[in-house]
Amino acid sequence: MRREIPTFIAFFVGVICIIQFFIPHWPFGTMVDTFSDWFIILQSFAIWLGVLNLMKVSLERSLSKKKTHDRWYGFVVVLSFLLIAVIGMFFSGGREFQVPGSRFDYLYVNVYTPLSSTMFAILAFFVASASYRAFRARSWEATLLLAAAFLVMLGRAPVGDMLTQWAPEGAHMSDIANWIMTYPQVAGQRAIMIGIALGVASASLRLILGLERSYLGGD
Amino acid sequence: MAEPRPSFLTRMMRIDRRVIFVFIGVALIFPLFFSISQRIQVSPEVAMLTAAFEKVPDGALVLYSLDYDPPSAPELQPMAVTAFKLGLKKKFRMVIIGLWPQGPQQADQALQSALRDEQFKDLKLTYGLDYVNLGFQSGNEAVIQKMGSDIPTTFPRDYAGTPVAELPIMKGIKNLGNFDFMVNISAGYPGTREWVQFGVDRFGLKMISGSTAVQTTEVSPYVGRQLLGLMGGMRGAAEFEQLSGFPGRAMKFMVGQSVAHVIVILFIIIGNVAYFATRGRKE
Amino acid sequence: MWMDSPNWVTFGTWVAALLTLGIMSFLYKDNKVYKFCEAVFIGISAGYWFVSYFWQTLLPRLGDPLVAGAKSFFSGSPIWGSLVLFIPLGLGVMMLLRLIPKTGWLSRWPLAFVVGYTAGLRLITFLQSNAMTQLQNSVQPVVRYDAAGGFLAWESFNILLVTVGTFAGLFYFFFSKEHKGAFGRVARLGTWFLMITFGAAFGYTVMGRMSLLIGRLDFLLADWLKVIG
Amino acid sequence: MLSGLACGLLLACTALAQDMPTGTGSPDTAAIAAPVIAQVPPPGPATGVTATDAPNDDGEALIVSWTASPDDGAGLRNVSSYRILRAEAGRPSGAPFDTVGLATAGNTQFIDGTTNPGRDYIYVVAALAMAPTPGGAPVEVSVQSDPSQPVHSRAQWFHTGRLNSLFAVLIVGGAILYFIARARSGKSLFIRKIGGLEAVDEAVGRATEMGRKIFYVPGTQDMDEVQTLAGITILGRVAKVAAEYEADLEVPVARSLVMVTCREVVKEAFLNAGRPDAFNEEKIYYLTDDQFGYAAGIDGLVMRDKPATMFYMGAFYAESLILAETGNSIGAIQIAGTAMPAQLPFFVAACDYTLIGEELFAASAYLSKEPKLLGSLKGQDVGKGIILLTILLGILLTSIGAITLKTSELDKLGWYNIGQWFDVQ
Repeated sequence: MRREIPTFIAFFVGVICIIQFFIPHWPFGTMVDTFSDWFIILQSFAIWLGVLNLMKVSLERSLSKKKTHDRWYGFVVVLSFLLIAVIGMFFSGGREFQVPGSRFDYLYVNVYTPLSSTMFAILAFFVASASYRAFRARSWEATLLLAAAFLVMLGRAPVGDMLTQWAPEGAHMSDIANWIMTYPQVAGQRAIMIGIALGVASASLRLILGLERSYLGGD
Repeated sequence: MAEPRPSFLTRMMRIDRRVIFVFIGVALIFPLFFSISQRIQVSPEVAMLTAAFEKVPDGALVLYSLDYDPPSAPELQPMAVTAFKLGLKKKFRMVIIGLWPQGPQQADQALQSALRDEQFKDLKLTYGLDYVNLGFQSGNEAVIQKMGSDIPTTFPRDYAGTPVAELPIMKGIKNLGNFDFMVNISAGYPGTREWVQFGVDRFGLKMISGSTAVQTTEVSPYVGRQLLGLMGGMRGAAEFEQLSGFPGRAMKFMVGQSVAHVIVILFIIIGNVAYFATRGRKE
Repeated sequence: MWMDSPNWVTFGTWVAALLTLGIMSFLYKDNKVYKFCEAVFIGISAGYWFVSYFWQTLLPRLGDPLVAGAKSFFSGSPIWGSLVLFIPLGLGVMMLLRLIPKTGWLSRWPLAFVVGYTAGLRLITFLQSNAMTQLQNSVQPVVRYDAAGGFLAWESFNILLVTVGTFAGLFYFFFSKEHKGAFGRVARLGTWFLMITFGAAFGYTVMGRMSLLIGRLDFLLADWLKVIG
Repeated sequence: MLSGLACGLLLACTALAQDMPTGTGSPDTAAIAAPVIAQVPPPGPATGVTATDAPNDDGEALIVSWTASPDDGAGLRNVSSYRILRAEAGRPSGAPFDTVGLATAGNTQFIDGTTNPGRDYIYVVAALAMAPTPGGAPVEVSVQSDPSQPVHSRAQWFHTGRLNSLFAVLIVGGAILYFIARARSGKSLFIRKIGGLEAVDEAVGRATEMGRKIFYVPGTQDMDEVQTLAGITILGRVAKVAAEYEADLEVPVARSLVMVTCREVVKEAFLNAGRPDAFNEEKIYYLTDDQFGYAAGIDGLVMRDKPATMFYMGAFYAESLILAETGNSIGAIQIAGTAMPAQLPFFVAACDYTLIGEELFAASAYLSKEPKLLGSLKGQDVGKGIILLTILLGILLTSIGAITLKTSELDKLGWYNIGQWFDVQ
């Protein structure tokens, strides 16, 4: 029973989701709307689980007998969490917690935003180091990767057009870059997308029909 | 004994990534100190966009939907600022919303910095009459759908909690059909694609869009019939600033961006030259 | 408002600037400051989503309707709408039973629900938006004419190129056939197109990524150090 | 303008009214005395208002259409928009019409998506013009049309616009199920090599030799993403290999639902490998739901633990390159797999092996060698074959059409353009 009932639930919910797509009539559409509501509710339950786990792991790390030098960072995690959670739950005007000027918003603007923006921003460095390392003409395939990247990058920078001013109209670097993006690039993209569609369809079908239920674990 | 020092070319093949980081960092920081700006060739999409702006009559009712968050702000904020400057210049009545929770905040900042422009020093803007910020609503494309039929019930209160019925600018605004023009600046979902599918296709909005560079390829097919213009990434923003006569952050940022971009290209060249040179030697 | 006071604004900017530098220090090497910022980031972001989920989802979608249902129950009005909510509530509780080893297996019910919902919705949307739309985009005459009926050789070549590329790419994705002989050669051509696609897409995004960093640098130099205008 | 009045229609001048009150008696045709601004010529009315049931819906919409006012884009050119008004057919006389929406000038159709199935509705369309007043706000001048016949909306039992999707599902699903059934009956199936997966054993083995950890990242998205499920299924196989090699596997995740599932899967894998005692739930833990917070956490972990092998299998966004570059900088073997087209280039550039798109979904079947899963791969191939042939046929037909009609515009190709069968609704 530990696997049969879940398998049936997945089947039932999956089939309803497919049916509502073809039958506009009540009740299928309403059912799927309800399901999506439930899914979001489940997510908001799940985060409790995640946070409890995070607290447990962090505290264990900090309180462990092993005297590692970075054990105190566990406390930092817990305290940061408690700081924003307590402020957001009790001291930021309840449901208006996100309104500019609230204490929660202050933390959001001055702590959360710089951290996430900076993490995103270091991509600028990583994209550079990855380009330098990966775009080498080691093999024919690697050469194609390099050539496409190189031409498109040149075409996107003003310097590309400056270097190709001698070329006739329509054959400047930016035109070449555009050509690569609109034709060969699209061809590869299409093959990938069609492949993905079939992969998703097949995986979904296996999940709905219970042919693949490793996600449920053992008995 | 120490190993023999690797040759210059071998070292060029294995440059420590931190060296590259330094070059990129310097390239991006340095131009920020100067007010040099390069003239850029304007793409047809941005030219269309600026022309579409110009065509909107002064005093028109314009919807601004800012659908992005701080991480995407470097590319998109300059667009928003310039779009607000044009709005102020043309005395648009501006209604601001966001489909992303942080959008309305970004809009507020953008409008404030637009107002700091020399041209608008003496401008007295009245909240609730000249512009309003209706804030964020969750629901993604469903919000657009709902705005198509009834805006006051979709946004019952503004950003600051004032009922919309008390705001003079909202008098007579029933749905999306009431707007003469719309500016959308977006970093992904929900954003330009949804506005086109639900706002333009179903309710006939006249709309222009500013997108992140990454998203531009996805939305560029809409330009023409569904979008009256499109600006993509920092470059699009800089072109827009140049055309609209409000040189700003993007034109300044563009220089650093181009330089850093060229540095990446140079490193790729160095790596390959070294690779080929050393390979030849071994043979 | 309290946070408009200059001291709070300055304090906030300093915190933001130091955190920015702390994360960037990782680029040189892992260090104590980064570890601290990382720990703050994990805690703050987990808390951010925790609070957001509570106020924006749990309360309006579950708490409020249940309270409303309880009120109508006592006033004798119909309560079917809120009775249904006991299902997600139950599933949510089963999820939390994970914490008790003996009842952990009950969390499979909500999991199965999520999996079924995902699979059902994605099955169709992917077939539609990926397969059918791409198929439709691929169906185009490879012989191109201009408005006056004149043959366009270059355009025709381009469409032919996309077609060949799409076909070859799809050949690469065939799993049940060995990539040998003529089939293998076409599949190999497919990988060439895939490589061009990846290279071009990578090259296209490099510039956009640079702008993200400009934003942070601008913050440090203009808002924090105030050395540029 | 005169013709509008001559039609005996209602003329109302209201200053920006939301709901239009109508007079007593026969409310649909009665006139209300206009209080102000006689000097502004009202526009001609819209005519021929009809309402029909919107097709393919759950019965909560009607399509209202009308013939444009003579002053819309022509004549006086002063129509700015149309207001669509609705009332229930059996309402008490004198009950007001409700505004259900506005349509800008130039439109002759409006979809009212707020009807109740089974109730009869009557519609009136008012043409609106803005009249300037001396020294005041412009005032709206409107003229109403004749009311429409009563209609009600109906729900449909089949969405006719999605017949093509139904065929697609039946064909692809049928092919997959057919080959699964065949595989189960013992037919052996050939499956080609998938580079990245051949390397799994080697990568796990290397970690064991070096005495370092293996990190497995099942994407950064939640369970409502099929890629996450594919990533978790692959985790099952990797965990089994890791258990056999006695390697140290760690799974930091970004979603707690994913954490729960991964624990089930890894536990089962260790059991199957005959080492249930070696399973440690704590090795699968949650960091944060946040995209970049998670990336920051993984970066730190990678720098400190220096894992020998890193797997990235699932759905990723911009964090893909942050993770892969950091993994690369410590010299880990990296095997990635994702069906996010935008992130594939970064994994290809920074990882040793990358499963591209569909390969991610094929991986679980490939690794398990279970007949039913292998059968589904064969079914996918048949699906691709059908798509290839359809594209080929379509290109041939449209090209023939193009040559015959001397045009390559799809709209003009008529039946030659079979691409139109695949319109998605």
